[in-house]
Amino acid sequence: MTKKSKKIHKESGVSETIGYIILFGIMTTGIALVTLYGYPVLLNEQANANVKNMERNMIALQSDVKSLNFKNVPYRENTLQISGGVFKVEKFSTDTKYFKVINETGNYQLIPAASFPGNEFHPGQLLFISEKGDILVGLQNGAVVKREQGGSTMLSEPRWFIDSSGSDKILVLIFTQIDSDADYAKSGIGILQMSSEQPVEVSYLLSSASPIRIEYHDTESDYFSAWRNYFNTFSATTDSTVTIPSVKKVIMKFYKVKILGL
Amino acid sequence: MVNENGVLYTIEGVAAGVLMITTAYLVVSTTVMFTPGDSHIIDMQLEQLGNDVLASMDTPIRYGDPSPLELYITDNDSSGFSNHFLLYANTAAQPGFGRIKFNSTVYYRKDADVGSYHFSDSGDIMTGREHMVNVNRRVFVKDYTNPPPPGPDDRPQSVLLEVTLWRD
Amino acid sequence: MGLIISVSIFLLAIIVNQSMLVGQTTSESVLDFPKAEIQDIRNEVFRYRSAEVDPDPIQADIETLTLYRKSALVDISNTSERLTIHYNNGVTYYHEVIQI
Amino acid sequence: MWIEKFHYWVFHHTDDSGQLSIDFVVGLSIFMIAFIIVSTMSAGLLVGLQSKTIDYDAVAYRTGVILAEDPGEIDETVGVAYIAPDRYAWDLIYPDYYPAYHEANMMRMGLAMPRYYYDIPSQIVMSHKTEQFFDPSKYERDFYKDKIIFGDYPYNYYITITPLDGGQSKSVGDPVPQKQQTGYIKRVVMVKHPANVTLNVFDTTGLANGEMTVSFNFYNLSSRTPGFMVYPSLERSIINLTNFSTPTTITSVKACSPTCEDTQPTTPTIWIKKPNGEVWRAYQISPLGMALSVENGTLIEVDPGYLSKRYFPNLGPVDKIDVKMVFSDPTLGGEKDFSYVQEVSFNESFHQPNLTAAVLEAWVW
Repeated sequence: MTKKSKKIHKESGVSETIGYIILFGIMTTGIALVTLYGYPVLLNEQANANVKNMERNMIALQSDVKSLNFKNVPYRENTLQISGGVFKVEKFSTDTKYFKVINETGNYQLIPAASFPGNEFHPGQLLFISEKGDILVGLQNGAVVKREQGGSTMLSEPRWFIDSSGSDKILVLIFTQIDSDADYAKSGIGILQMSSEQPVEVSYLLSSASPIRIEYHDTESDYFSAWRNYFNTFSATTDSTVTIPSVKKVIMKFYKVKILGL
Repeated sequence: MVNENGVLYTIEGVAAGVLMITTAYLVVSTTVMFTPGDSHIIDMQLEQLGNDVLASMDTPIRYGDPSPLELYITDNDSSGFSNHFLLYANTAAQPGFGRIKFNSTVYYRKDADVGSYHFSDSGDIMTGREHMVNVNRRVFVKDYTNPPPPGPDDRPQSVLLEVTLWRD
Repeated sequence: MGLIISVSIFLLAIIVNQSMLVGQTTSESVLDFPKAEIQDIRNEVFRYRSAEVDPDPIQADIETLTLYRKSALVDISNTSERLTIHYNNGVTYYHEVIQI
Repeated sequence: MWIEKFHYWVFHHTDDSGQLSIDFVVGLSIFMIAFIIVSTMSAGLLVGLQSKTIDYDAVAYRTGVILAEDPGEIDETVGVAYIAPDRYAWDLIYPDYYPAYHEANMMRMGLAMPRYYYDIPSQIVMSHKTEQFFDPSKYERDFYKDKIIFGDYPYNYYITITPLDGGQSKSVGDPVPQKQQTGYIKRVVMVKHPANVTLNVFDTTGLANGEMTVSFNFYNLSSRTPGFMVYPSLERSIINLTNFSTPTTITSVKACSPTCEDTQPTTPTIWIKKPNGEVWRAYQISPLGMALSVENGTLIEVDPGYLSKRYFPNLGPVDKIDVKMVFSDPTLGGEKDFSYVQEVSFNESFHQPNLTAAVLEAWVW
C-alpha cells in the first residue's frame, strides 16, 4: 500500500492539460513541417520521375523505330504510361523544324525535291510536354532530344556515320520521318502502334571529294543545342550547321514511320 | 487509468498502420513506373532462333553439295523450305512454347536496282499486328533453274532471304 | 517502427529510381550487335570463293542488298592472296583481313 | 503480512492485465496487418530492381553461345600443351590419365569445331564433344556451372540436345521447375560425326602376310574445306573390318610413326569393338594369352586426341601415322591409305557421314 500511495503522490505533481498541449503542439508543428517541406519535395520528385519515365519510354520507342528501320520489322507496338504531361504525335508537315543537306561545291541541294518539297526534310516528332510545359522530350529524326531550362541535350543519337576505312570518305545519313493519319495526343496509358513504309534511298558519288553541309533549322530553337552538339562529333561547329570536308560519297536513306494509333 | 492504457494501444496501432500505408502509397505512386514489358527478351530469343535455323539450313550436309537452302531457292521450292524451316524452328525438348510462324521474301540485285519476290510462308494469315522479328541470310545461288518472274538475272549471285517470324 | 519502415522504403525507392535510369537491357544490347550479319557475310564470302565464280558481281550483290535492306556499308575485296571484309552500320565496325 | 502481499498482487494484476492484453492484441493486430500490407508492397517495389528473369535469359544466352559457337578453351600455360595439342582441346584431356590437369585447367567447354581455319562454319559442333559433354559419369554437376554458366550467383541449369535425325536426346542438369521463371535459349546446330572406313581385310594379291596397315595421311586428309575435313588427331576414327572368310584372330594392334609401338594402356587409345558388344583395349592383346577372335563388323576405334603430337612426338603436320593390325591368318591384310581418294584397292573409300541437325536448349534459373 505504501508503494501505491507513493505513486499517486508523484503523479499529482504533473498537469495533464499542459502535457497534452505540449504533445499536441509538437505534433502540429511536425505535421506543418512535413506539409511545408516534405510534400513539395515529394511532388517534385514525382515530376522528375515522370520525366525520367518518359525519357526511358522515348529510348524504348527509339529502339522500336530502329527495329522498323534497320531490321525491317513491318509492325511494332509499345505500351506507354504517360503521366505528368501529354504525349503527342507531331507529323512531319506541320512543324518548323527541318534539315537540309548541301554539297558546297556548286551549292547543290542533296535532299531530293521530288520526295521532299523545297529540298527540306521535315522529320516531325513524337513529343512529350511536361505539365508545366517547361520540359520537352522528343523522338525526332531517330534521336531522343530533351529541352529544359532554355537548353537542349541529345539523350540518344541517330545512326549517322562517316566511313573512311577505304580511300574514299563515305557519309551515311539516315533520316526518319513521323507520319500519321490523325493528330494523336494522350495522357495516361496508351499503346503506340507503328508501321514502317518503304524507305527512299539516295546515293551520290561525287566527282571529286567535296565539303558537305548539313543544316538544322528550328525556329523555336527547341533542340538547337542538341543538334549542334551532335554535329560537333562530325566536325567543329558553333551553330546548328556543320560542314564535313572532302566527302566522296553521300548515302541518304529516308525512312518513314507511320503511327497507326495511340 | 486502465481505460487510458487500452485506448492508447489501439490508437497507436491504427496510427502506425495509417502512417505506414500512406507513406508506402505515396512513395510507391511517385516512383514506380510502368515499364514497357521486356519484349526484347522474346525478340532476342526469336532472332537467335531464326538466324540459327537459316544458318543451319545454309550449311551443306555433305562436302561439295549445295546447301539445302540454296536448293530450295534455286528450285523455288517453297513447301520444301517451309517444312524444313518449321521442323528446325519448332523442335523443342519440352512443349509449352507457341508454334513458330513465318513469311519470307527473297531480295535480289538486278543491275542497279533491287527486286524481290515472295518466297515461302507457313500458311498463316498475317494480320500485320503480330509481335514479329525479321532475320535474314545471304544465300549463294549458283544457277536459278526456275526463277519466278519478272525474276532475277540468270547468273551466279547472292540473294538476301528475309524471314519474318512470330509465335502463336 | 512505422517511421523506420517508411524511411527504409523511401531509401529503397530512391535505389529503384536510380535503377530506372538504366534504360538499356542486356537483350537489347544483344539485339543491337550484328553478330549474325557478320557471320552471314563471312560465310557467304567463303561460299562464293570456293565456288570459283567471278566474285565481282556477287560482291556487288552483297554490298547493294546490305545497304538497301540493312542500311549498313559492306566492302569486300578479294584478291588471290588477301581477302578483306569490311562492315559498318554506324554502331558496329568490323574489319577483317585474311591472308590466304 | 503474506496475506497483505498476496492481496496486493491479486488486486493489481487482476485489475490491469485482462484489459491490457485485449487492447494490446487489437493494437498489435492492426499494426501487423498494416505491416504485412506495407511489406507486400515493398516486395513489389523491388521487382523492377532485381529483374532476375532478364539476368537468367542473358545467362542462358551466354551459355548457348558458348556451347554452339565456342570450341572451348584450356589453359595451355601450365603444362597442358604437353598433354593436348592446343588450347581448344578441352575434350582431349583424359581424366584417367591426367586427373589433376583435367579439371583445374579447363576454362570453357564449348562444343563447336576448333578454329584452326578462318573459314570454319560457325554452326558446326563435334559429335564426340557432345557425347563427352552429356555423359553423366564424366563431370560433376557443379563443374558445368564453372565451365559454361559462370557468374557468382549459383545458377541452376538444364541443358539438352535433341538430334533431328531421330537419335536419342541427351541432357545434363536438374529438372526445369514448372512454377518458376527460367531463362531460356534455343540454338540449332549441325553435328559433325566421326569419319569411318569399311575395309576389306581379305587380300587377293596374296602378299598380305597377315598384316594390315592403315595410314592416316594427314596431308591427304586436309584437302577439303574445313567444315568437312577429317581431323584424325581431334576426332574419333572408326575402321570397320569386313570380309573375314574364315574364323580368325587378331594378335596385335600397333601404332607406327614411324617405328611401331604398343598402343596406350590408358585412354586415349585404340579399341577393338566386337559386333556382340564386347570392347577390348588394343594394348598388348597377345601377352594376355588370348589372341582376340574377330569377325565381320569388328570395329577398330581410335580415341580423339590419340593420333597427336603428344603421343607421337616425331609427328609433323603433313606426316602420317600408321595403325598396323596383325592377324593370325596370313591371307588377310594389305596397305590401306586413309584419305579421301580411292587410292587403295577393293574400292574402299573414306567416308565422312553427313552433317545432321540438332536442337540445343538451355534453361537457367
